[in-house]
Amino acid sequence: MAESIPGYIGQSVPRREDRHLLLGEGAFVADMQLPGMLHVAIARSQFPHATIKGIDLAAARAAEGVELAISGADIHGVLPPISGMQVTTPQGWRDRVDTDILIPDQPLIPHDKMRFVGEPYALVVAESRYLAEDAVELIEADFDPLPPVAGPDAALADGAALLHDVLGRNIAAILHTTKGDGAKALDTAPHRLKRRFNHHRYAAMPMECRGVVADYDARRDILTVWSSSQVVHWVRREVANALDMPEERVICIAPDVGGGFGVKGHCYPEDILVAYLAKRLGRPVKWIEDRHEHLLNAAHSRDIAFDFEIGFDDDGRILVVDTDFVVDSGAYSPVGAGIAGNSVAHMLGPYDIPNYECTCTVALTNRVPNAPYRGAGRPEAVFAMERAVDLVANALGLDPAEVRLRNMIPPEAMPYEVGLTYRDGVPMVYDSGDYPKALRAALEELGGLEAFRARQKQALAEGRYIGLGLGCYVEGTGVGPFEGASVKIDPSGKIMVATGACAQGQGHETVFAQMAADMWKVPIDDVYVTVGDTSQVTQGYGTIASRSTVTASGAIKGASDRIQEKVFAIGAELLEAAENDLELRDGGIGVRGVPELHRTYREIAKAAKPGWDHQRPEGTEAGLEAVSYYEPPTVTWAYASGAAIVEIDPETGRVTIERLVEVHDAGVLVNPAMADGQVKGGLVQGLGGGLFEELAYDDFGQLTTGSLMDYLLPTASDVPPITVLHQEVPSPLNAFGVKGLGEGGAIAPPVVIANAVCDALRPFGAELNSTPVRWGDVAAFFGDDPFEISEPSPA
Amino acid sequence: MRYEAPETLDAAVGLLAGESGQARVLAGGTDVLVQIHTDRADPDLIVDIKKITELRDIADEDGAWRFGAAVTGKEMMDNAAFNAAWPGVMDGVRLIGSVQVRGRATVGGNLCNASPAADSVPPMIAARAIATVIGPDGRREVPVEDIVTGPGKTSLGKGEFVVSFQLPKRPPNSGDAYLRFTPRTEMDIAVVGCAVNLTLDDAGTCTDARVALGAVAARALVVDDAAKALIGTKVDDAAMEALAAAASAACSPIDDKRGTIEYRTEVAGVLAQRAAAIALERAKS
Amino acid sequence: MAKQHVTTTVNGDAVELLCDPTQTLLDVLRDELDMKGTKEGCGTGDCGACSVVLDDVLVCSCLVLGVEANGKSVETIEGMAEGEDLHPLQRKFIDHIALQCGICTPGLLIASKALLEENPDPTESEIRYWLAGNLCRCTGYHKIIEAVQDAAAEMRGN
Amino acid sequence: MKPAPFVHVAPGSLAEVVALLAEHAPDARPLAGGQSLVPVMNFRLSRPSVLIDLNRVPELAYIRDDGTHLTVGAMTRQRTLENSDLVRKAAPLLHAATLNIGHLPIRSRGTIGGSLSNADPAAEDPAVVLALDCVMVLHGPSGERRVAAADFFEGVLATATGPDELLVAIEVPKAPANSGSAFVEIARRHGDFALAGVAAQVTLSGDGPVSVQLAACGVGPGPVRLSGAEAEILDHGLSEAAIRAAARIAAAEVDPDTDLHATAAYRRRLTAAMTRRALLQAVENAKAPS
Amino acid sequence: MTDFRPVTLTVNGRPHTGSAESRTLLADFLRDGLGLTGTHVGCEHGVCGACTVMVDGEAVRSCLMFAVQADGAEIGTIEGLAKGGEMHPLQKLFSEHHALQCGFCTPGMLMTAMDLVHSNPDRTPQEFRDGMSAALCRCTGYEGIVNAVIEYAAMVKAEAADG
Repeated sequence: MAESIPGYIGQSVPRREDRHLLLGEGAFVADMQLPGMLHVAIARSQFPHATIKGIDLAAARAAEGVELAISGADIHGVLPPISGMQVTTPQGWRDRVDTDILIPDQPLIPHDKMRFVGEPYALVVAESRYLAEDAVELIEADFDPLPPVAGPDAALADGAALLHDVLGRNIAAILHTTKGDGAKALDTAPHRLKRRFNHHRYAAMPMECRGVVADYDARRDILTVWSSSQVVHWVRREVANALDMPEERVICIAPDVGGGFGVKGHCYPEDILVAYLAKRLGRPVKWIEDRHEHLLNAAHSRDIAFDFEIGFDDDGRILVVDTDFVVDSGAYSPVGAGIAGNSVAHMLGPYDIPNYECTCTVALTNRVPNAPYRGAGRPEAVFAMERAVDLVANALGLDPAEVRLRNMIPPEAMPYEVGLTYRDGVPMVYDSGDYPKALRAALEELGGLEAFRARQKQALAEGRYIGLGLGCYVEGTGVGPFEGASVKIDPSGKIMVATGACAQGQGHETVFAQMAADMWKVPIDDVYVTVGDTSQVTQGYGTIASRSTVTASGAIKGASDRIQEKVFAIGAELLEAAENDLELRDGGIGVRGVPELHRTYREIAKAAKPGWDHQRPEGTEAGLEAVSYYEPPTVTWAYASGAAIVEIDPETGRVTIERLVEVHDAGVLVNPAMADGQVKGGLVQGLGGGLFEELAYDDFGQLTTGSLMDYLLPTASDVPPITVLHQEVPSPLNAFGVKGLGEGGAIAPPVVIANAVCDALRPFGAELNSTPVRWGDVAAFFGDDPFEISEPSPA
Repeated sequence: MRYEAPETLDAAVGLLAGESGQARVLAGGTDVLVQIHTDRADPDLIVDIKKITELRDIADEDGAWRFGAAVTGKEMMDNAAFNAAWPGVMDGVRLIGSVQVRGRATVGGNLCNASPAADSVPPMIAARAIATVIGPDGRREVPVEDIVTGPGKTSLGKGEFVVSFQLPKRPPNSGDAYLRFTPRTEMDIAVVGCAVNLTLDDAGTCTDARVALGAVAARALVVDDAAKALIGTKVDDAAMEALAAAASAACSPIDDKRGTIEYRTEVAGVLAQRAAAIALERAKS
Repeated sequence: MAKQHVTTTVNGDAVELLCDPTQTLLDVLRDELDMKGTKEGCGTGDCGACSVVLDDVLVCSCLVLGVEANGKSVETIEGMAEGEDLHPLQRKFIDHIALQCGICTPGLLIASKALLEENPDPTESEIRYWLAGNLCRCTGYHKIIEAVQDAAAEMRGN
Repeated sequence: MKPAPFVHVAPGSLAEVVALLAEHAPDARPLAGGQSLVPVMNFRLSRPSVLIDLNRVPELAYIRDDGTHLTVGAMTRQRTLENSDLVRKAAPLLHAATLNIGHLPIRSRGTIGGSLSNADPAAEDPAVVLALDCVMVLHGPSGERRVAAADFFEGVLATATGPDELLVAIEVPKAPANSGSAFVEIARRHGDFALAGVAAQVTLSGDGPVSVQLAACGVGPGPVRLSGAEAEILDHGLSEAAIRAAARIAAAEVDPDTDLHATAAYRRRLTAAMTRRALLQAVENAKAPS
Repeated sequence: MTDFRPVTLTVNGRPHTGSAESRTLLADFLRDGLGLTGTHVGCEHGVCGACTVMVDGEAVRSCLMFAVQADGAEIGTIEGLAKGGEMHPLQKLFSEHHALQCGFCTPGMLMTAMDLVHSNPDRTPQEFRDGMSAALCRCTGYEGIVNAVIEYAAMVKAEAADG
């Protein structure tokens, strides 16, 4: 029977999540119907910056079906704001990085002023969402508009209006870090090149908007909150804190969640407000964020401008990077300086660069708060760095691929000490990988560099413009602080696993079942996995930052190991054998080499039970269950090389991507097919950010992309043929050799496209140093007349 | 199921006559609704007669009392004059169900439910109560003992129901009483019930008597021999012995968990004596 | 089948609802009005757990049709306390530990309240007879009787 | 995003529709396919008090061959036009344009009358009826009124239809012999409204043009008839040079705005590019053996 | 101002009656009124396609239709695709091709694909890709979705050929 149980890690086993989703039996927050449920609609500011003079709720309260209407004044002093310092930074990081962090608190509903268009100023609870929205229209709010702080430049200008008077500045954080001697290196560098790179504002935009349902059971004093969240324990903590309840009496559950990608990765005011309303009204309360609200209120991301100088020698060896960049954090900074910290840490990428000088300012503006989205500071830094590398190549007349290969850290240099500190406070060490191999593989997949250059020349002769773009990056994954897991062996012998990780489509239930099945040597169907339910595991962190496969597997192993000690002790007792003659096999434990000497977990569980008829050896405690919290030593480093070939239509400037390739290393792949799906999904989001998606504000601080008619998500037709190649260099940092891969795909495409377009426009010496790549800008390089291509300007 | 609550007798009669399916009259509902809940009845039409005034009055028509069939037990208990006039009838009414049940239950319903053990029936029989019945063919008057014909069965025709009861004007020195025997003091069904109604002359001799037994036969019985045993006596021990013998002799009870035939027969005699004693006291006072 | 429009008053609040003729007042309270304080114990009027006061008369709500409540007023356990202030009977039930599992408690409280309104100074046996329509399986009644007597005394003001 | 309250009425005949319009105008809106109206109602940007549903008026949904032209009922769904051989043969430009409208599920509901009445400057149908000199048949209290497409569009989301009137049919002249047509557009994504689109129909005699009909969408307050470009072709024929010249003229005669998706200058450039492609394709279709 | 009125329609072959306001969107009626929450709501302005259902045999956006308009109509939703617990071939292909991750867009994708394929299984791969651009997916990058639909179309054609 041993061969009847395969090893599951590395197998593309089918997703156990699929069936109910395909049958329309998914259980998303919006699908919940509880008896007596009330519905919330929220009144949101139309001013980017304004003082509240008065809010009259009388008419709303009198409206049909209205149970309650409240404004910020009604909860001021009742419900605390979300603390700006809810995300702590480790001492080790603050020791090594100069930080000046002052994150403002975020009121659940402000009582004094509005800080962005879309911020709540009142809410209505009614018998239906329709009636609630009717009543919201009856709220009479009187605002005193203040000058909008419409962007970082305005925010940092002298005498700028202050968003948060308590801070005395429009800055949430300033970070400064150095490696080597940047100033000296610049002075002595044979070549210097200076540019401003801008990565525009866009967002995760999951197909399911956010939503919260809460139900307070007064009899049991248990408040259950169902939230479309990636971090149920975080939400539980904030709700318990705000309502002054023990965390154990707040249960937060993320049922099926329709995508997250970071935007659902922190606690929002609505999570707490809906919980509060359910407790206050004694009836279930539901708030479902509609798409307009999502665009106006859910966190935006990216939006970083880099002043970037790079010094290099005649061979294209990069000697120094000196950058000063500003993050537009919007009105608040829900996840602190996390994005900025990532940009700082990932700037140097896969390259061996001796000197680095970096200062980052997180500016507060009258825009939607900026929070991590798939990549979280990496796509921005990678855009700047990878554009700069291409410019270095141009300056020296070298091929961009060649310059990359010359600067990349060779595999023999692994593990490589970067000389910087990660945000977990640990000095950065790239743990494993072969960066040049990944780049070469990408070029090979596209037919080889030389072959392409020949093709490109040929095409140009025919008046066709094709280009090849590259983008290489490294990504710290599996970050701490920890993840929790609970493992139990059920009397039936089944393995019950629960973790603090929350799934939004990654297939956690399948992946963790694969890993637990291998840990226990059982058929995968004997493993039951629960994710996203705080009642199942006391402490958890959640699914953000490409961390769950790494951290949750560590916790599941920790708990399993502890139980297995007992299993061996009891097995030895039952089989009358020495523990070190035993092995886990065939859904139980047996004596090595003696097939008939075997006990199933069901039998072990029976022997382990409390009570007088147990069969435990002396001193072995009853029960087969354990909770473990895995605290990773530090991050493990995934990386990739992305490459694309594009063709440009000179008449329209339209960019057509012929092929997109990504060679990715996430260490050991637990489920290759699902890993492939994660990377491809990320790549298409990266394409969206590079070409279509944009959250645009006008000069008055108004969002001009408030619908999916203007915020353009990529569709099936916009996706080119994509190839993902996996390099599986195991991480030495964890038992399974795994690295994270949730975010990776989204990091490279914007710069890959920009570089490819610039490569195609080489005859014009074109530079595109901002995202998104706009067809109009591309077309402009060909001159004003669509039919007469003007002489290439001397580059 | 359709629910109607007519405010006139004609309307009620019309509704009942007009219903092709099964129709039930709803008075207090303490039996009908239980039958519906327990699927022993599944009427197509329910006619609630409580909104008809004539069924809700209690009136003293110079000594002869008349009360509506839908008057609740509680309403009768609240009527002091009637309690003084017919204490024995009220003995029976007070034993119907619980406070909650008496808040709804009616003597009319108690009678027409046709349970052999209904507590208000023997004293009404002993009191020579006459029921006014109405139906498609108009009104008719029926002695109470002729309404019930057997367990769950009555002599009422289709569309007929009881409107009210009349109790005859009583001569002086009359008294009545009802006793039942149950394992529990309250909320129980009589194993045996006995009502005695008698009248004395100034000398204390019994000039008239009427005895009724419940729960010892398919329906409440009038026991003439028992009455004869009292008439002409001073209701002394000998009369009491004869009374008991006659009462027991009249029994043809069933055997069930509440009591055997022998036991019920025995108890009937004992209860008859005790009820007669109370009635005697009341007649003298 | 056609639902009937019912207008009634529950604990002083006007209530309008559509009611199926087969629904008992108990069903209406629990299922339509979501007032689950009134309990169902037998459905045949034997246990009193569903006791409510209908136009000042103590009844079993399982023996009253919802449609019969039309135009009447209903008092239930939910109307007994004044906000946070418990009714003396409720306080005394707590003081005397007159409840254990609590499912019979709403009916007993409603029945006791009806008793004290009719008879402010009942004897023990009057209380016992009055409450005979309310079954309790946990307490053995003793503490309930004490609680009612104690509450009666307090309500009489001594 | 739930619509404000309104009353939905679904009359069964045109007469009832007109009566209801007269009764409720201007607070009433006719509901055709709803693919443009319902979104703005969900945003509460439009809040009619009465919605007169045209979807149960059979007499408004038909395609009829009237010899010289097709008469298309206003409630004819875009999906019906897409699947109609009659339309493909007799009005190929309308057919080609329809395929560019939204996506299949949108065309399942969307109607030609709704699209024309909505008069979105970027919509395809207005450019088609303008290019083909269609006649718009309006119905009101005072009976029927026939308006030339050129007079029908009055700017962004505005038409000559009175508040108590309804567009009931469109008369689409049949494509002459030796004619060819093409609808080309460029949008940021498949199915989006065009950044610029051009509808073209060219009728040849031999290799020379006897008639050229050009209109653009997405580059003005409404559909724009490219008369200058038409004249250029009629004067100078269909040489590549003449076509490019016509395309440049087209770019000059449109009146685009700058928005998030494209600058005015870029839209002019696209107009030129689309004009050239439309002409080339139309000529090719004209020459193709039909 | 509530003007509730009865709406009678057939969903997945079963007759249903519910009451809806004039303004009740068909999507909300199916989800809240009939408890058929398999149809998802992603944008409420007709762009994302998550709410796509069949109305009288054609895919439409149920967020752009009022329930009262569907009175008397035949509606098809995701709940009607599988027969007796047995997944529809298209559903199986979606699973095999990893055409879903979070699954939120999946019901709309399936209904869009059903109409696209059955209205014309002879479309070219590019036409199927363009056709599927009627619905948005944020997880998968579409590759699996498009491949599943193309394979399903081939299957439908083959069956047609077999008669």
